[in-house]
Amino acid sequence: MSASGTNGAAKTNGTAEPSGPRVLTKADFQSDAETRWCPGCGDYAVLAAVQGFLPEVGVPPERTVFVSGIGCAGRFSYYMNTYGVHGIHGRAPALASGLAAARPDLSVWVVSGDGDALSIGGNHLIHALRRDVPLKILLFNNRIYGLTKGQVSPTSERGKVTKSTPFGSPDEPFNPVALALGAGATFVARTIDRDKHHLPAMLRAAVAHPGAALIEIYQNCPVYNDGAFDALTEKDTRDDALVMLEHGQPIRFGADGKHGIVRRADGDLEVAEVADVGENALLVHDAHRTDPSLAFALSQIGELDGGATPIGIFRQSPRASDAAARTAELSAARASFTAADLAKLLHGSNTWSVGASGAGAER
Amino acid sequence: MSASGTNGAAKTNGTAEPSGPRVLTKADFQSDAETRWCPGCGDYAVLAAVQGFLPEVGVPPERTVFVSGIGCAGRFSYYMNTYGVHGIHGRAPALASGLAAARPDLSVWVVSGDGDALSIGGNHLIHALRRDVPLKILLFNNRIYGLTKGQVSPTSERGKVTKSTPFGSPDEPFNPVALALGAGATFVARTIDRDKHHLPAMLRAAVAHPGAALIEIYQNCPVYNDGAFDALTEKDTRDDALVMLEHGQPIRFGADGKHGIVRRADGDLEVAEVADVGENALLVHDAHRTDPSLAFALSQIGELDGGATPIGIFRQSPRASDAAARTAELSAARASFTAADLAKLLHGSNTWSVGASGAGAER
Amino acid sequence: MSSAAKPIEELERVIVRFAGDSGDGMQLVGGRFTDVTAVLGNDLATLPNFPAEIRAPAGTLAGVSSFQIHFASREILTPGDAPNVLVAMNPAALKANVSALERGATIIANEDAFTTRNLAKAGYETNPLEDGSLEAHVVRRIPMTTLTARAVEGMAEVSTRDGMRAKNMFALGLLCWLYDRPTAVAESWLDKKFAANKPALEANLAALRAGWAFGETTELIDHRYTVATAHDVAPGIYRTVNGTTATALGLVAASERSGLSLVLASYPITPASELLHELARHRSAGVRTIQAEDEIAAAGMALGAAFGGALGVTATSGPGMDLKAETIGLAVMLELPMIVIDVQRAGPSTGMPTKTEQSDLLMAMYGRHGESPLPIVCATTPSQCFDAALEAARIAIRYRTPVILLTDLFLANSSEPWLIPDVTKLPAIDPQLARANGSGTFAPYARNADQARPWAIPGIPGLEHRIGGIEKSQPSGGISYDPENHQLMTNQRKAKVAGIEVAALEVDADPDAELLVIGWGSSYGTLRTAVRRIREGGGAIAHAQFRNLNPLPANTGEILRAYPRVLVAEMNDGQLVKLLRSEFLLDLESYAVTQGRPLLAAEMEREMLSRL
Amino acid sequence: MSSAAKPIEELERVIVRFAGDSGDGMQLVGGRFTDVTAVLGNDLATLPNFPAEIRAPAGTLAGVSSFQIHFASREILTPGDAPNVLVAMNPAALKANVSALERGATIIANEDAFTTRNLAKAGYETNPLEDGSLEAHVVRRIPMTTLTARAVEGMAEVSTRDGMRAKNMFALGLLCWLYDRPTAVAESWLDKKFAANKPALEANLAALRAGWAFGETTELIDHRYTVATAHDVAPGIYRTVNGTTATALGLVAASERSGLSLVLASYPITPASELLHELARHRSAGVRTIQAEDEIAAAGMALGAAFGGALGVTATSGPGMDLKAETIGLAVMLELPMIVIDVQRAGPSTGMPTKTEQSDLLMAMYGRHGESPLPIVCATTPSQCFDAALEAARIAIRYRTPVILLTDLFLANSSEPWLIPDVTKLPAIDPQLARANGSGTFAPYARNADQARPWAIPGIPGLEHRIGGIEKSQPSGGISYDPENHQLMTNQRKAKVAGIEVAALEVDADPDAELLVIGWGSSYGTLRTAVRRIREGGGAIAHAQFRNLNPLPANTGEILRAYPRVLVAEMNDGQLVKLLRSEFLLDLESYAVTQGRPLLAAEMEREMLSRL
Ligand SMILES: Cc1ncc(C[n+]2csc(CCOP(=O)(O)OP(=O)(O)O)c2C)c(N)n1
Ligand SMILES: Cc1ncc(C[n+]2csc(CCOP(=O)(O)OP(=O)(O)O)c2C)c(N)n1
Ligand code: SF4
Ligand code: SF4
Ligand SMILES: [Mg+2]
Ligand SMILES: [Mg+2]
Repeated sequence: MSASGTNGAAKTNGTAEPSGPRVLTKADFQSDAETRWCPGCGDYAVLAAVQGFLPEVGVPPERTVFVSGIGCAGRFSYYMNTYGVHGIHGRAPALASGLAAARPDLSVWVVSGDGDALSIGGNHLIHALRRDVPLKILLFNNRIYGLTKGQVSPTSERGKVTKSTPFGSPDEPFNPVALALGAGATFVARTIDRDKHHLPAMLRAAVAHPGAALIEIYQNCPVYNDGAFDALTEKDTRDDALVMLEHGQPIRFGADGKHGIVRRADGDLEVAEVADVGENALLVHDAHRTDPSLAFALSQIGELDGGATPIGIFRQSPRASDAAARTAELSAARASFTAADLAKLLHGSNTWSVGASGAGAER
Repeated sequence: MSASGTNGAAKTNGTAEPSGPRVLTKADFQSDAETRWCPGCGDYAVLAAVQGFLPEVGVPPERTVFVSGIGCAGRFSYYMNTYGVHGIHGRAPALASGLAAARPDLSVWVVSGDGDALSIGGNHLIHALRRDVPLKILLFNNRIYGLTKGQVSPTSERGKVTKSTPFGSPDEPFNPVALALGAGATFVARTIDRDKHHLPAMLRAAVAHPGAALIEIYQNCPVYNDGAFDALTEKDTRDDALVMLEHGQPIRFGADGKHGIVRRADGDLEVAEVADVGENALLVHDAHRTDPSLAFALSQIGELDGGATPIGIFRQSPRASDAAARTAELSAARASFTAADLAKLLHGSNTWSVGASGAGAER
Repeated sequence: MSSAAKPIEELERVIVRFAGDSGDGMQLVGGRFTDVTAVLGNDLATLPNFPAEIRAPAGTLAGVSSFQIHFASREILTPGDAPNVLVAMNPAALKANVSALERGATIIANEDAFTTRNLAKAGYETNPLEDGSLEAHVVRRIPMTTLTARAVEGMAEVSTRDGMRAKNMFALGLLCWLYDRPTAVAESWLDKKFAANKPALEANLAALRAGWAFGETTELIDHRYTVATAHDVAPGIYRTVNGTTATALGLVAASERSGLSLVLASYPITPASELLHELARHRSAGVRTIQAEDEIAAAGMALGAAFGGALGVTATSGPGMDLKAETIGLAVMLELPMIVIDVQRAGPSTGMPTKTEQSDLLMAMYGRHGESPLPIVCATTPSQCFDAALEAARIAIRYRTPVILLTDLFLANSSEPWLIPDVTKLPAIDPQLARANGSGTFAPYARNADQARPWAIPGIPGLEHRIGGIEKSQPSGGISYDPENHQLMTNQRKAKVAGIEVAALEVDADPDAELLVIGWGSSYGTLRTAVRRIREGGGAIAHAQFRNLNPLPANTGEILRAYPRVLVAEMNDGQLVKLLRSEFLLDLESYAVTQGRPLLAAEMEREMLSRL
Repeated sequence: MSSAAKPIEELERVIVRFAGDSGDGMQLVGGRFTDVTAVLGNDLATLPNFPAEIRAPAGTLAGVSSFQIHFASREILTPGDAPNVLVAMNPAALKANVSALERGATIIANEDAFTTRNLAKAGYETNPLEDGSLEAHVVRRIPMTTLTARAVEGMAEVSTRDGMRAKNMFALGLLCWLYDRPTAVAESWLDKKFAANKPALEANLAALRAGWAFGETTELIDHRYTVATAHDVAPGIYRTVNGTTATALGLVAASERSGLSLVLASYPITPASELLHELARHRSAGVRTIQAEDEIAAAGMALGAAFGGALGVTATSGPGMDLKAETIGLAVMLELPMIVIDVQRAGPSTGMPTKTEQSDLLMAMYGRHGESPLPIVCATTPSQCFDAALEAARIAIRYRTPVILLTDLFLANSSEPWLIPDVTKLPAIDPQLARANGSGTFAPYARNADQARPWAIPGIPGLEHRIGGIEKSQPSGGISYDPENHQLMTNQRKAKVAGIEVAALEVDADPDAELLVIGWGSSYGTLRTAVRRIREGGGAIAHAQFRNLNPLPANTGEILRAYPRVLVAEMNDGQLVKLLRSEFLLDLESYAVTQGRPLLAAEMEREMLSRL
């Protein structure tokens, strides 16, 4: 059986340079490659959201690059009518970091899955976050290996029965938000594939952030892990399960906002009934703190009690950095580096010359 | 030039099996390989502390294995008269995890440097911590690459001038304690090479912990990063710089305990003067909480204000796990697996037989 | 069910390919048809072909899944080149597979699925069942969907969906009727599978019977075929296995035979993942499987387990092999047993993950820095993977060395009958673990007659030792930068591998053969089939297939030199031929194909003929 | 300083080795002696030898550091085999180096350091200066420590420590006197180095002068030597460079010549780290260096930078090459320019990190899964690393392919004079970046006459495209699992590399030579020297050295076939010879050594002689 597509080929607009101010539309970001995800896959919703959002940023397709890893999520780059690299498993952050270093003028996105980003690629991810490389990283977390047909992932819950763990996974999963915060991430958010309003809001905030921005996207894999996030999306459960974090707002959720998050006397956070504790006791979310401890504490909600899971921006605290200045300096230096400068460099500090006769060494 | 040693050869006690209860001594853990660290290297102190401490555990050298990575710290395994593997750069946790899986009866230690564990080996470290593999991991943090002669490490401070960063490191360092907590580590401690009492205390607690235990050891590299931890060890500064964490105790430090750590109204931790806030306001350390948020918040002290750095056990919260039971079950299964069982397995569920004539298929 | 009155024609061999959408259950039908064929005592070989996408849109070419079975009354060796019958459950299945058919082949099409919409999805502008484009073939249009629906109609608890899904059983029933095979095994399989879901069971059984009944009654098909029990088959108890299962069982057998416990550390990758899945289920044999965080960790874990005295195994495919290289080099230096299984797929880079190839041989030989020789074993047929795994274990344990076992996607997925070996006759593997010697010194790099060093596992007082990747002095194992010692160790590591005892290369030769055809690994069946056809055509030819690639069998040079012409056939760009040319300085010919598919018997027959 | 009355003897060439403890500053002395020798117009070659340990205990064998310089009045090509003079600053230095000396060589020993304690540390039972064990040599015992102390005595601000440390300058002064070289360049170097530390400057200058003065006045040494300016040296401006610096400058030159910016992503590893250090300093040339988290990331960053239109480079040594394999394979598939530098060291595994070897050639050829051919370039001398780097860049950019550049530890650390090229005469490298074509379609895998594809860098509207590691259809670049397409692409990737234009192999042959000696990479100097000696002895011989290893020069076969005997000499177990045998089916002889050291001229002379 054979199949061939045209994913690699560019869809171009016929004209080389746009004339006049260019109005970008969703279509500008849609490649003509046929999408090849399973019917009902959450990846479709994320793709649509990203394509729908990008025109608002104003960076044209030719200055946007999507770098993806291997996995179902990794196919993303083929569907964007931007420049794109579908790399190798786990290495997208490395490829993207090199690209961003060489080309600070581009808008560089990384698309990765939970296996790609957190299993084989874990090291590159935490280092990209530590270095605060200006990448927008979309982590499609379906808590399973999709492309390889259903093995356990580092975000699969303990006890999960998969093809590779027929007697249940023995391991505790990573909490991607906590891991990122532990690595020193300056921007960490979580959202859900299906949420047409929340997802673009997270993208918007990530783009506004000067450094590395990680967005964990809960993504349903109807084939190998269907319904993993149903509690957060289904009408009858989501009110009690979903905690929306909003900077500067008291953290409150549930029907009529009856639950909230409060700080216990010992300092740990917990879910409480507003009726019991009073509105004023509610924790006010502050994503902008330099100290990531509050964000970290919030990341533990949901992990521990299983009941309620926060989405939104956990941390958004730009780090002062001279990276942009360094980069600009290097670009300027390169631009003004001439053959004469090269000659000087080749000569170094210690030369001597040999005359035509071979004699007469001098300094 | 040539050099040859005897590091690999075993020093044996002449007798194959000890008779009667064996009294272990420090000498039992000292190999006769010549130590090859630079004069004054902090690694010597750690080696002495470990060798001095191990007899107390009661696990004899033959059931102890040190697995190390590459780096100055990686040489550690040669100096222990136990079984040992000097692996490849960054992979010690992987080697050790395989060993621990195959041999739950052994006491397996990992020795690694800041580059080995956090740069090239970062992924294996965070996964070993996530999986809570029963390894005792000693992370020698000298904030520099020693063996390769002085490049920046992921724990080097920003702006640091090294051979590979002649204009200063542009990157924020990792906080190993925070990273480990983000990865879900159940035991995380920090200590200092020279502290002859504190270091063994941390080893003791790590050994008592059933899962993965990470001990970050601040280690002086007099050749490439001399004095990195002087503030914490020198008489005139250490009182104000070192915060000793003790479970159940209010966190207090400085001459006459004049400083302490308190929780601010907004929940973040900060250093305060006891005289100003009163003794009762001091935070009481609690390493045993299931929620790692307090430990994480404490890990941020020192990182942010540069003034005071906690050492001690940040987190010690064993995770319920069926790993030991699973392992035991497998060992038992293997022990009772016979040739007859193998034959049954080979037959599977669907066979047919062909008679001598080749005919007569039956089920 | 009794067979009806239509005439039955006896055939020697038949190739059937079931093709449909991924959702149509073609692998399942193929598996059941294999079962009913196996118990009839036919020889057989099968080959599934999965789509590259997880679940491409229904009805598209990308979503087509197929299963081919070749069965015969005499020994056969490949799943066959061109199907005699193609079952096409929808237009895409037809389009993707029709080019494999030769003139006169039969197409059994589910005509219900040839709707305008499905035709468009498959990229047909007109209906091929009607436009005359299939006139080279015998086309049977059968409304399987409708007939299945009718069969389950009125069954109380059967949902329409269950009913619809059962149309694959209709196809199975029809094919069983057509080739005269009782459906009992399939029925009892259904019994087990749907034990908990009676309505589904009923629907499937009804569909199966309806398919059979349709055959008996329809006027579309007027006679049947049968393929007699194979008589040139060795007596014994058989089962079908694919290469994955056989490899897994070989490893478990090695564990039992050696007394070592088996630790498999692996990271999922197509097509090697299945081995992880398979071994993960063998808890009762004490098999420990670990899904590592990546391939580097997997190799490290296997090696760490080996240090601890286990049979450490790691399995992967091409990209994962790249990543394991450094750890394999460490294993070469540590001289510890370890098995690295490379289920080859089409490269380079991500390549074509669902297609087969043999292009990792030179990487297995040379894919590590420095001089780091290691033994390489390959498997020749799905069931021979069992022996190959045992052989890899034998070499690894006896010689204390990492061994690379090369299989490939074709072997992994393809099935054939397997004469189940008598376990008591499998050779025991004595790991000869070092024992405390009481002498006060232990030299971890003292070598025995095989040049192998002692395997001293933790737990034994007196044998404590430290080993690592730095060059070490012999025999103490201490670090050494001495030039002569490095030369000595380099020589010894080389000599150890070169001196491994491997079976002589066997040649299947006609006395007057002038052309020797050489292959390695999974091309065995194809080459033997082609050779047989040449012989049937009166040609004289010789064939040899390598199972050990490093070291090569001792008689290799002698054999190569015995023939005026030697053709080396490979599914790569000519890798073995490079090794053989370098070693023997013979102008060997190469037939090398990189099309992501097994070599075909017809193609090889042509190549051989052209050289006779 | 004027030269004194002692007689001066003229020599053609001299080999001096400075040896001492790591803390004794031997590399510094060696470097300064090189400077003063270079400006005299001698030809020269140097070789530092560092201890494996960072700072082994002072006075031990493991802590010995040495620096050898070979200088001559005619062209020389290697740092020399056996030193004429060994300067031994302590007993360990003597012990570690004495075996390299031939009969009659001079030993200048710092007798102050031959204390009982130091003798014991070095493992001497008796004092070799006194026990007659050195009687084959001319021994000069000089109390350098005392004399240095005396020279700085009374200098107001000079600490005893500074004084003690200056004894290396005493040795330098003495050797400068002995070989009649003015110390001016060394003095001005000290001026600069210690500009901020006057007392240290004064101490060093005093020691330097004391050493010279000692030579003039001592009765121990009664005459001096001189080595005249080399006359067979091309005119021009020279500097000394080691291979690391030359590689770095070659990369910067490629960046300037191509207009691309240079991005080096690397992870430290001995001996490749120095290249990172060196390039990190070239901020003014706009060079971006990144110390990546590991070698995989480093390769990925270089490739990502290449996608962005930079000259992406990554550098490492053996173990790091293993790790980069998968990314290099991706680069083969993406067909993007990228330079991978492998500064080879002795393997396998961690091996002997401070020793040299050429054992990564086969890995460079085959160390990736699948069929993934790529060009390989190697450097032959320290200064030729400049050209090799430019050549790698030329090929990478023109053919859109990763290129592996093989150097080694010996080249990296060894120095020689370099005729600085005229930058305006360096060939320009036109990257021919794709430009917007306005046609509405862009085919990223359309090929030009070189079989290379367009390099379309982000920023250009209309050229947006997606590429990846899955097999892609030509020319659209879309994902393809089509068998014929995979064959086509495999063939094209191969043909592209095979078709790379490389310079013809040059042979330096006597008309009646019957023996051709072949080498590659860093054995150039040794082989040429040995050949020259053979000729001086009246023998006829031919020599060729490969600079391009894949593809091989087009005339390779012709040359190999022109000689009855061909000897391939390598610092490995015979890797190039394997490739050549396979390619040309010639029974080439192999001389292959894995001792972690360069081949020696004397050894090669012997080998050649034995085959004449
Ligand atoms: C080096 C390497 N190892 C393994 C694979 C096989 N592989 C492809 S995708 C994948 C994991 C997919 O899971 P995830 O990252 O969660 O993405 P998803 O498919 O769920 O979107 C694996 C293991 C590979 N392509 N390369
Ligand atoms: C794959 C690989 N990459 C790089 C190296 C070189 N290397 C050896 S040790 C080391 C880092 C040492 O730093 P650290 O881990 O902090 O240990 P330290 O020497 O400071 O104790 C490096 C980069 C190597 N041996 N292997
Ligand atoms: S397997 Fe899951 S994640 Fe992958 S495409 Fe299908 S539904 Fe989506
Ligand atoms: S380089 Fe630093 S860390 Fe390494 S041995 Fe020397 S002092 Fe210790
Ligand atoms: Mg996933
Ligand atoms: Mg360090």
